[in-house]
Amino acid sequence: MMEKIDLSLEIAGKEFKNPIWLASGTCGYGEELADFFKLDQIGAIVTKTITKEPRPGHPPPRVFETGYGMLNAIGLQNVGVDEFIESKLPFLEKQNANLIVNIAGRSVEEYCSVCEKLNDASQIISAIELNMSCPNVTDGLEFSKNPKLAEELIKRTKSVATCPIIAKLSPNVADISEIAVASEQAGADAISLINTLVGMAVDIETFKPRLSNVTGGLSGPPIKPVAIAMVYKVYNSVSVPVIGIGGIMDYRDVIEFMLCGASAVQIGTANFINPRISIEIIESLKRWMESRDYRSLNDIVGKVRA
Amino acid sequence: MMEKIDLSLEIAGKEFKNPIWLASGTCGYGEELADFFKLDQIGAIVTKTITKEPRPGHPPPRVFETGYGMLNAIGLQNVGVDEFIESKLPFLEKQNANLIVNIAGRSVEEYCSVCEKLNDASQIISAIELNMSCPNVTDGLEFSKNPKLAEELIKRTKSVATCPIIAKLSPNVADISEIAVASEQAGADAISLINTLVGMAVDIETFKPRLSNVTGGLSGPPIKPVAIAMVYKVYNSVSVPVIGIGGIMDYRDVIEFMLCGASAVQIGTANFINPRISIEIIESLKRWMESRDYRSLNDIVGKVRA
Amino acid sequence: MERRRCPGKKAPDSPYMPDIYRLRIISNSEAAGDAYLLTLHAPQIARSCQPGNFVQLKIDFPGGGLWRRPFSILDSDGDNIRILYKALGRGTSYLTCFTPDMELNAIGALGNSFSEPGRLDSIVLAGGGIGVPPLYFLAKDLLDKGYLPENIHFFNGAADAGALVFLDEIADLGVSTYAVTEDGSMGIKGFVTEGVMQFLMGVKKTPVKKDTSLYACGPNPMLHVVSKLAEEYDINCQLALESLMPCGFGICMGCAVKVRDKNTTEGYSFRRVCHEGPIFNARDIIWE
Amino acid sequence: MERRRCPGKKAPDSPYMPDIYRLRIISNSEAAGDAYLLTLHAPQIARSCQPGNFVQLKIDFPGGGLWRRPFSILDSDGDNIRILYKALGRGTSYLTCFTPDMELNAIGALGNSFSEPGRLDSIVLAGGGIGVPPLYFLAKDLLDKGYLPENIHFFNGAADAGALVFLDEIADLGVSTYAVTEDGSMGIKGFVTEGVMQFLMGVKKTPVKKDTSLYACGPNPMLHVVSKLAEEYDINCQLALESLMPCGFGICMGCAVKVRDKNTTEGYSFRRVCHEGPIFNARDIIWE
Ligand SMILES: Cc1cc2nc3c(=O)[nH]c(=O)nc-3n(C[C@H](O)[C@H](O)[C@H](O)COP(=O)(O)OP(=O)(O)OC[C@H]3O[C@@H](n4cnc5c(N)ncnc54)[C@H](O)[C@@H]3O)c2cc1C
Ligand SMILES: Cc1cc2nc3c(=O)[nH]c(=O)nc-3n(C[C@H](O)[C@H](O)[C@H](O)COP(=O)(O)OP(=O)(O)OC[C@H]3O[C@@H](n4cnc5c(N)ncnc54)[C@H](O)[C@@H]3O)c2cc1C
Ligand SMILES: Cc1cc2nc3c(=O)[nH]c(=O)nc-3n(C[C@H](O)[C@H](O)[C@H](O)COP(=O)(O)O)c2cc1C
Ligand SMILES: Cc1cc2nc3c(=O)[nH]c(=O)nc-3n(C[C@H](O)[C@H](O)[C@H](O)COP(=O)(O)O)c2cc1C
Ligand code: FES
Ligand code: FES
Repeated sequence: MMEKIDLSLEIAGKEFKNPIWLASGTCGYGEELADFFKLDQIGAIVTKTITKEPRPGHPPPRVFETGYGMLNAIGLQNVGVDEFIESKLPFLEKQNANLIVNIAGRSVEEYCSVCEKLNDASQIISAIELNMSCPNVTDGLEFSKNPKLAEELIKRTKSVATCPIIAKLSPNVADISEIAVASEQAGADAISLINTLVGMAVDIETFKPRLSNVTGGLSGPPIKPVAIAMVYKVYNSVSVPVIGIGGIMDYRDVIEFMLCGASAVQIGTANFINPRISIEIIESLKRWMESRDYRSLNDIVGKVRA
Repeated sequence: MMEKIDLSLEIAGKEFKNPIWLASGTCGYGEELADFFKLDQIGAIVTKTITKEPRPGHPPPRVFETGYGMLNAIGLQNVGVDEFIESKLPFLEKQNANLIVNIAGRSVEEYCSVCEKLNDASQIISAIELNMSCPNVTDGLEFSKNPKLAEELIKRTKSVATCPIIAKLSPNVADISEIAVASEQAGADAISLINTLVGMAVDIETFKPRLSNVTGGLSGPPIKPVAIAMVYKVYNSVSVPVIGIGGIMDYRDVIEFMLCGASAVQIGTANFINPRISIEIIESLKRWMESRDYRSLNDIVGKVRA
Repeated sequence: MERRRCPGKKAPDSPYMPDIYRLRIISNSEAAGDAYLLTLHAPQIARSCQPGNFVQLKIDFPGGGLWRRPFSILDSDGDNIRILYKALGRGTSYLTCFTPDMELNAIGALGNSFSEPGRLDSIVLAGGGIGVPPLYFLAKDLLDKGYLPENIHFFNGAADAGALVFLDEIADLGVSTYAVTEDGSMGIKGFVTEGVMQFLMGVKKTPVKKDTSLYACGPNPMLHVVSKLAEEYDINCQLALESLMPCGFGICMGCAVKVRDKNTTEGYSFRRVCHEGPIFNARDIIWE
Repeated sequence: MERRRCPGKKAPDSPYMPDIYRLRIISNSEAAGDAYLLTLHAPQIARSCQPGNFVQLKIDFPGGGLWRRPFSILDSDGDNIRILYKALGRGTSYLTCFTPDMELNAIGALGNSFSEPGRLDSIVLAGGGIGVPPLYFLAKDLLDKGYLPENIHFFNGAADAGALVFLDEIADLGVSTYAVTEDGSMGIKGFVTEGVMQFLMGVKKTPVKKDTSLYACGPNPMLHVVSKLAEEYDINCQLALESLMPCGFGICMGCAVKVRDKNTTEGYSFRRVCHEGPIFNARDIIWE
């Protein structure tokens, strides 16, 4: 019975075996999670943001638990695109992981130069996701707030990159569909959302912010309702696939996102608590679809009865 | 010892005996909470938004619990300003409650006409709070997203109203300090923030949104880090008093808001779970200040060591 | 619709006001039909509560949950109140783990109460699923007040015999007790409304005319059908409604139900199930 | 800094990988000094874990809490591991309520281990507060490997005598055990670093030169002082660091610590306490 269920989807000609992906910055480059499951079982792994040069990231403290959510200000710590290609890609290739590389830069040029370097490896990269929205560093965020800049960034990277481009948007805006529409018009092959909400916490003993960077990004269950509202809004504004991110902890959350228009989802913070969560979600999603006699994601995506 | 602690503050010449207020829409018109404590004990009660005409509000379901937070789309159900003055004000006056009246309208004119009507009762109203930010009805929200509109609204209401004006801002914007600065320049006597974040949830059994209004406002602990970050940002952009709102559940949360610049705070969703929470917070805040040998709020407000 | 304060809700002759209490658990154990019976030491509430009243319990279950959970009062003796609940979701499931001598934070008693039927009415009580508690309390209260057990007809409905809640205890009151099961495994086959309809048809046929008062509690679709029956047979009918309740004492406007209201331009207004209710006249409710 | 995989962390000769387990609680009870001793049935972890390794426990305490909580492994026998913990916050306080036969969801074993000291070194172990567990495991492991008890000097520090953790059990190992209390209520007066310093001064004065290896675990200010001592006396020193740990197995970069790194333009880089650590060479750490 389960065999009949088709979880696959296609984005700009690339096939994904299922809609359960791992969110950037919450799965490293796959090495550690490979201890817990076979990376080729999930729809895609979106790598931690890669930049042109390596970055050390922010000093500690970088994280703080806020109730049932968390703040982070990692500061895009990463090995840089050259080292990534040299030492991280081969592992991912060997694991047969469906790979999406998330990138950021301080300027359109930096984004483009990372794209160019990744072109050499494009046969094993399913898509590039543009982090237009990291709240913890100055780069990126502007692109997600200003439709004109977003458009320019996407046009330029599209002209350089040989694989599909996914625009990852920030929730810290007045009207996310405005940016989504601009991104689509500029040629984005898909829109993913949301990145973290800007947040802050203070230690009332020491009067010091809980993060060295003062503010950070809020993730986890608290942001789920915000993410769902934004996915719903964007789904009703664009026609490219929408990828839902934010606070997903189980398969029910995934269905909620899909009903509101997400063709696929990314699991973020939940990986920290249960490194096998994505695999468990794939199984539960299948069982749920089976119990409802659904055969493919088309039976669910966008089917909210609003 | 406790007697030496001064919790009072002043906004535009009006005295508030302490910085613990009740947020609009979470305390009705005070009648029900008066069963649980004496209303004159708290710093101020901010009434449920009042509009020119009575409004029935949205059909049910109007609320949904999301983890440790909640969504609401009440739809500004209220008795209208005339009935408010006739049947609600006398009770509040009798209780000796320090009163802030929260108002909204579909146009600047509507806001102004509510202000005018309230002028007759201005001797018992400490301030008018402009709800520029309710995410559940079309009115209001635009004023909080567009600095020009915000400026016009505040200028016009200031010119009509005889009591201080507090501008209550929406968090659903790209840069809240921009609106705060515009509000201050237009003459707002204080800025309060945040109202709820736009959110949504869907019932995966029925495929229907959890709220009849489809989207609603997210409140409670999940939004606290977002509120703190915004209070901190606004505090560093304006010089009028800032009033912090969002997810406060205990006195520690209050101190966190104050360290980031809040001169006073409003308790919202927490009233639903513990109708006596505001009184308990006043007591705990005093005890904490005493333990640290602080005498007044000046020792705390804005003192984060960032 | 008149805005009278119903009995139980701060009636002018009663100084009682809802308050926050830490209530000691006397017992908490399984009852028939998947339900649990919780006895709480709550003297203040016990002495003033009325049928239809409820309490808001704070259940700090793992993983969170912001709101309190509302539960009807099943009955009270001098010092204790009892609650009959089903473990449906996260909070109610966790509630089953509480043991005697632990404490529960509660607000109560909340809500209004039922209006009394005529002295000689046929009194029909219809409880679907976990709708039994307020009606059980009502039945006990009416008996205390001297209403005759033979005039009280308690219809208790569930999916099957195993899910029937508190049936024996109801029968022990001496009232006429009718089991109604969807699968026919016990008593009348069908929804609880089926039983009520049969009864009303029977009453209609009896030569001696008697007024009938109908009281119902259960899921909304059931209450909707009950309302239609009451209209059809033109009898008084009061419903104990349920709703999601962020506060339970009237400050959030979240629990609203749409009722006819001639005083508004719209012809309707929203009332708080927790505060103007949970008991409403069936004819006031606008079903959508 | 070399990036070698430390023992215990998937050494090439061991097929062991961290995994997610549901571990049955064997016992969970108070130990001396405000601490609790938790024994878990965990055969896979018990058979492969090394001193310094830790587990990430999921404690679903009421009111939430998103992350797992990290705890060092105190020791292991064939099938069980033990954990010694203090009830400091919400999670650890709730952990005290778990009773035998309940299960805990755990990920482990995680982290690297200590490098071994020279065969004839003076081995100084300095544990402040709840810093005892990894050092206790190390001491046991060294004894198992034939190191002489008289060469092992265990300094155990706390605010006062009552807060000293696991002192008798350490002494029972046969190693030289030194209590250090801030208020002088037992043993040496001062911070645990005071005791270490006195010892190192003593060693310096002894005619027969012996290498010293220093191992420390405790709050950051303590470890900072220990690092300075190690530098001053030019001895090997390894630290078991603590950090906030959202994941514990290397995917979030949240637990970073700043270490010297000549291979980067900045001269430093951030390492994961959970993955490259928690054991670091003192001289690699950049204190700020
Ligand atoms: C006035 C009133 C009296 C009630 N009396 C009883 C009673 O005597 N016995 C009894 O077993 N139940 C009673 N209920 C229903 C009971 O409150 C819910 O079953 C309970 O709140 C579910 O909580 P949960 O955490 O187990 O469910 P959740 O895990 O939160 O959700 C499970 C289901 O319960 C519903 N639910 C959640 N919160 C509430 C809420 N605050 N009010 C109503 N439904 C909710 C959800 O929509 C969902 O469908 C009453 C409800 C009301 C409004
Ligand atoms: C590698 C490692 C090994 C440890 N071994 C032990 C041990 O053997 N015995 C022991 O008692 N404790 C140990 N700890 C500390 C223990 O993890 C914390 O005491 C625990 O996480 C606090 O949880 P809580 O919910 O009680 O605290 P909370 O209520 O969340 O907070 C209380 C305090 O604990 C701190 N804290 C919260 N979460 C963490 C976390 N994930 N890591 C570190 N600190 C945290 C907070 O900053 C706060 O100051 C270890 C920590 C690490 C990193
Ligand atoms: C610790 C941490 C690091 C993150 N790093 C990145 C990053 O490098 N690039 C990026 O695009 N998003 C990053 N994110 C955002 C996530 O990809 C995701 O958008 C966000 O966390 C919301 O999903 P969640 O609630 O499921 O975690 C990070 C999130 C966390 C918690
Ligand atoms: C049920 C509900 C109704 C609300 N109604 C109003 C309102 O009428 N006017 C208004 O300005 N804010 C309203 N708010 C927003 C609150 O005043 C407050 O800004 C928000 O809830 C955040 O604070 P909290 O997290 O403490 O609840 C409402 C909030 C809730 C939960
Ligand atoms: S539950 Fe809040 S008003 Fe009824
Ligand atoms: S705790 Fe996540 S990388 Fe160390």
